[in-house]
Amino acid sequence: MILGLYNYWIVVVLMMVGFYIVIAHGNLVKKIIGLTIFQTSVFIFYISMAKVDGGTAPILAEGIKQFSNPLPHVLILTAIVVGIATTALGLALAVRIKEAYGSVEEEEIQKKDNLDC
Amino acid sequence: MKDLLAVIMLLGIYGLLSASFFVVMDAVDVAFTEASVGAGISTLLMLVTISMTGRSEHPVRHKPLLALAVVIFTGGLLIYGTLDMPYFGLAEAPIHQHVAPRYINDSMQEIGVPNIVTSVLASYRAFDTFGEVVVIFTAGIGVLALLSVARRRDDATKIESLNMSMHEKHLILRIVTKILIPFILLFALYVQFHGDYGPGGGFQAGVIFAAAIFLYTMLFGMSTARRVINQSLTQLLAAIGVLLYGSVGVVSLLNGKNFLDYSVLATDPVAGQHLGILLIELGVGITVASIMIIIFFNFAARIEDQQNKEN
Amino acid sequence: MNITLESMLNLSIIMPLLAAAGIVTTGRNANLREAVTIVTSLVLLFLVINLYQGNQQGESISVLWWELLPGLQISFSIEPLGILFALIASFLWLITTVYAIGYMRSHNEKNQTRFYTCFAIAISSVMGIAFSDNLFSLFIFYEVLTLSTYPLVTHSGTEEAKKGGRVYLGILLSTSIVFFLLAIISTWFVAGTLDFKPGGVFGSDVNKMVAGVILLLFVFGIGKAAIMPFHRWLPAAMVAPTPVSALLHAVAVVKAGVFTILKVCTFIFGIDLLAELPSTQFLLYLAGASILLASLVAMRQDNLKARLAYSTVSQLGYITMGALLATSSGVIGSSMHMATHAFGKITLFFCAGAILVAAHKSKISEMRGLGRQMPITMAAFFIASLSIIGVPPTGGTWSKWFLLMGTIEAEQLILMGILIISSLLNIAYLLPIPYHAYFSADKLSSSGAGIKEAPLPSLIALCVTTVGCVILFIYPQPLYELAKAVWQLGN
Amino acid sequence: MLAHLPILQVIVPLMAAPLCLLITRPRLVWLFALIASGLAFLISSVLLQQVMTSGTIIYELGGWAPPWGIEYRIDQLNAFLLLIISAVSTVVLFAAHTSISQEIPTDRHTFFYILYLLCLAGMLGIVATGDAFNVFVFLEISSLSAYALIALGKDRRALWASYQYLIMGTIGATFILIGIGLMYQMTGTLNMDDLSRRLPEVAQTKTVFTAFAFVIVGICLKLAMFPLHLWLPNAYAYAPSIVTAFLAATATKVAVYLLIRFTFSVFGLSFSFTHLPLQILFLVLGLAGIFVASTAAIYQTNIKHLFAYSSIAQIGYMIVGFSVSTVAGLTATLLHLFNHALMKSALFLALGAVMYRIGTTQLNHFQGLGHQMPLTMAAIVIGGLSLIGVPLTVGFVSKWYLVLAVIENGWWPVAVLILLGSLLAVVYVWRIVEMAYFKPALAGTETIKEAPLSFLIPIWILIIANIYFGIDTRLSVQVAQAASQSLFGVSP
Repeated sequence: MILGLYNYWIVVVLMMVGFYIVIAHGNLVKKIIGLTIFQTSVFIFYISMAKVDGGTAPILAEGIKQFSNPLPHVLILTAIVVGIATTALGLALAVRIKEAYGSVEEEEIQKKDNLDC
Repeated sequence: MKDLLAVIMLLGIYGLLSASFFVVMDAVDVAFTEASVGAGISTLLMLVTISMTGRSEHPVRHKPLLALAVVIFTGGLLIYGTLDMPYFGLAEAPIHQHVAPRYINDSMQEIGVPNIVTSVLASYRAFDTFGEVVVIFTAGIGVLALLSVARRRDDATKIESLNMSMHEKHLILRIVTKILIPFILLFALYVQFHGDYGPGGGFQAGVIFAAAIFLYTMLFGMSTARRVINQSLTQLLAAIGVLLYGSVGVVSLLNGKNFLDYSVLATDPVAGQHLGILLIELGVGITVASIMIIIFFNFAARIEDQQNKEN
Repeated sequence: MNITLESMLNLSIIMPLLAAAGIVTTGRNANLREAVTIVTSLVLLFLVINLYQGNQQGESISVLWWELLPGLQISFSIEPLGILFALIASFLWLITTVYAIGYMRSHNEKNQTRFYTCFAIAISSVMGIAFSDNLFSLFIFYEVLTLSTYPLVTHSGTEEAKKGGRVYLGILLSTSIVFFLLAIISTWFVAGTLDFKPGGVFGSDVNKMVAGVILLLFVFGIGKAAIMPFHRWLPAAMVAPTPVSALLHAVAVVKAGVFTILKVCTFIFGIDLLAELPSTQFLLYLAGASILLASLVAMRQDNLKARLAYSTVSQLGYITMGALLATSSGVIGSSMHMATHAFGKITLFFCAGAILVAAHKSKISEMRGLGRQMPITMAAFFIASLSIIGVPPTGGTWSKWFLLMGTIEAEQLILMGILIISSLLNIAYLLPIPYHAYFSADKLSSSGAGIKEAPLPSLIALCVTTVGCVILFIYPQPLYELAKAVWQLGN
Repeated sequence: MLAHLPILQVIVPLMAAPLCLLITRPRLVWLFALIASGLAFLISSVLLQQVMTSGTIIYELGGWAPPWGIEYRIDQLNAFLLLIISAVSTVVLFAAHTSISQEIPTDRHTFFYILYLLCLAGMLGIVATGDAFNVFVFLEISSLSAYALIALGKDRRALWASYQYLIMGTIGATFILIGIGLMYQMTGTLNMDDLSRRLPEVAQTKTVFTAFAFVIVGICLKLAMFPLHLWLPNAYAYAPSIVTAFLAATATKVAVYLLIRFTFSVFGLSFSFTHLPLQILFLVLGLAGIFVASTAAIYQTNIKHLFAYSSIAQIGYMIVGFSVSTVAGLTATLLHLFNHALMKSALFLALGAVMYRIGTTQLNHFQGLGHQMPLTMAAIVIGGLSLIGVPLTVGFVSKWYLVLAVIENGWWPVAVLILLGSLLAVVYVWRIVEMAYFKPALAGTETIKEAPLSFLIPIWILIIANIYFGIDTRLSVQVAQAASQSLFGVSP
């Protein structure tokens, strides 16, 4: 039981670390870092699902019968790309916000906005 | 940890670690990608970003108890959810029973590509991959829309001088790089076209290719790099990559088959599949490379722009 | 000219809309604009009279416009109550237009085009209400009426007018959306239809409790009937120009309210069911309370229009009560009261307007001795008051009489008492005005020297309606016939 | 080609986007985008036609049979959605060229249209696909482009709003990804149809429960369902007017679609509503959303904010209808989905016209606009009446169905609450009316003219649609009913 699932539990912990950084931290770049960690942990989670004991990488070759499940790999390849795309856009936004507000700290930005209106 | 630089470095290491973990988990392609993206691109982008937004984070004032509660709850739910999951590595788990077997058993006959991941990625679920390319394209356009700066001719000289100083500094690096870059590019091409036999494929290739350009840019400065890489040309290439992918699908449409059904591309369906995969992987490669370059260039151009504003 | 009654029915609703369009286009030229209005009102009256005759000859006239949702049609048909309402409205529209021309001009109001346009739209929706064949179409026109009269209420555009408009729209829209609509939907849900059927749509097996609740929803939902808790909009609406108060808030809008209640009582619930419902009693007393309280409040108003408004509230109470009494005389009485009160009250408002225009007075206390300058107006005022109070030689007598009979038939002696007391109150708050105008010792201050009668059109208008009051007394037969027909349909 | 319509529906705008880069003149790009979107609209209407006559259409991408390949599965529900999205996008796009000429620097125009098309294609993709993971991919396409579009707003707050949206959206998407992963783990498939067949066997497991929870929460984040709505008001308020009009009418609708699709089709009615307290939860949240958001709307000084909050409230209505979980309730939800798309696109487009003329949508700048921009303000008034739910507008139709559905379940208090909710709408709409018609125009604004035709035409197309579909309800009601019946497995 414990051995059967420990792997997933570690992943969950990782995810939550990332998730925590996203929602708890005020620095915009740090939020995005958290997001990356969060997503990467999800990737690990998927990949763990794909593993088969005694299986090998899903590349057909002579004399290998047992392969790991290729489908999650494919999904995660896509997901990674989506991840980097999001990161890039988020960082671009952070840069622009820095230029517009002179800060990338949530509180200061909120303060400045409240002054506006 | 308030120093973002350190955080980002750790993040890079985390990426690298997870990549190696993927290798252990037999997910070589994913590992390859994660290594190039998680440890490479995203770290690089973040470094560029903090060079503009500042590398130190303010201490969090408000007590993040709510956040903690949310996180603990979510985590608890997930743990709870895992309880009924089939054990790790269990061959009898439904995911190994239902859909995947066909990929493993029949992909050779149906597509004729040893790397199952590639055949699934590029044929069975080719539309997802098309979507993936579009996502990257979207991100590229988004960054352009956000960051692109109208370049002013007059300050070209200023940058020149800036680069000069740079050149003096990193003499060794420059030479080493000059030697390295061709090999990197070559490797990129290898990854590109070898994707269906071993790990790799359009995406990884594109990233590696872009990486070479980054290296060059970082050492020889933007303006030098601009002489090599024409902005509008890269944008064009990005579009062309997507279009190449799409048009492969359209061709199969015109031949009366469904979208992205490669079997019509050649007389022998399997050969058609093979050809189709090559083409779309090429499309992926082109788009990814050019988008990565676009993103990086626009970030870098922003820095340059700010420096000019300062002096 | 031989056009079918059906097409007449259509026309009677469409005509005013066309007129509205015409008014907008001819807005530049005042005379042309008002000519359009007058002509339309004449045609409309002609159409309605034709329909009336058609109905008398026992022809069943009905048209279907459109089916909005399955089972929810916009359709119209002729029945006595509707025709009665339509007659009153169309006739008085004509008169009011004549009056308005005099009033608006001598008062030189702005945006008169908007005024006449909205007026026409309002009339068209009144026609729609009068002829609706089912609750759904009635509801639609009910809302249109509310929205189209809003600009009239806020006509002057002053801060005060805006406040008035807020109250007006607020109460009418919210009651109609929350209660009325809910009542309709529940009716649809319980009875499966919204058509007005003689004798009601609810089967005899309907749950009395539910039906009772639905009745409550209706009576509160129909805010235009100005039953006590939801009457505030009526005084608020008095910021409008007098012709508006006269036609819409003494006749069209408020009558649309009580008309709807009558219609619902007779054609949705049916007299028999109504008598059995638990909530009827409560509502009867509510109506009674609203009659008394409104009269009392009216006594304390110094602003003439406000006083008249509250008097309207109490008079509407009569009609609602009559409808809920669920006895022959009750229904007949309230149907007739719709007409008689209409004539009486519109006359009073005309007079109020005339005084405002000619003597620039709106406070009752300032009207002492005004009778010498404005004898005709004051005479009219006097007669109309009699009609409201319900003493010969005015039409009010009959309706009051039938209402009283109704209370007796229903063995509601308390309500009878209320009626009598309120009549006394009417005397107390109406008659002093003409009395002081004629016989008050202290002359009007010198300022009043130059005061003459109101402009001729207005004067004509108010005389006509006064005569109307008297005629209704001398020759109430047709009115009675219609009222009786309503009762017969009711069960 | 007719057989390939399902895929053409998505790839026409999708391929059009990169092609825009090859065109140089912004005006041409606009025309090109307009044509592409128009084509999508045509396709969707034909598709709806086909589906209504001959039932569900299945399209196997790459010729691989599901569950191994990805399939497009068009039934009444998504055909309806496809029509709504592409129609709104086309009409809104019509005004784009004029509108962004003031709100976005010229060198960004091409990018704007590309992102717009990508966003459109993404949404169409989400709706059309029958594959759970494919949903995620296209969700990201539409979201990323939406973030960028919002960030193009003039006000610097647009950036901040976009960033917040990005964080929220990405969390939502990741939750959905986790949910899909768990589902996949228990069933081994990603195809929705296949899932719906294989989930019941494992329905009792904790894992599937968790999967459900994550998917739903993820969607609700995208849906801006109260209390997860915080990102929406600023995003709508500071985005370029065109973007607001487009997103307000479509983005949340797509999320509602996903919610319906996952609860009814994938997990199945019995699982979603009998095992879990979903019904009461959604009912309460929906009602709370209606009241909190409407009340907030009343206190806004920026009309874009005002209508943004009203959008959240309207979502509340849809959620209530959804929580009824009967054919009638779902019909009401779908009707409101359609009707609200009409109202909000019209209203925000009208605001765009105001923005174009006076450069702001602050309430106090609306003084006297009733006389300076009569047609635009008339449009806003009619749209407002439709929001309130006055008869002869679409708003009335959906409200009628919703209340009826609620009463059928015997939830009388809820019916009252729904109607009370529309009173709040009266209040916030009337604040605008009074400001526009009863306040004298501000000094120095005498020069303000009526909006240009390129605005008026699309605005009035939408307003007339508001009235037309409020009177001739056959199409909308018929389709909505057919869709909800098919979801409940009831034969029409």
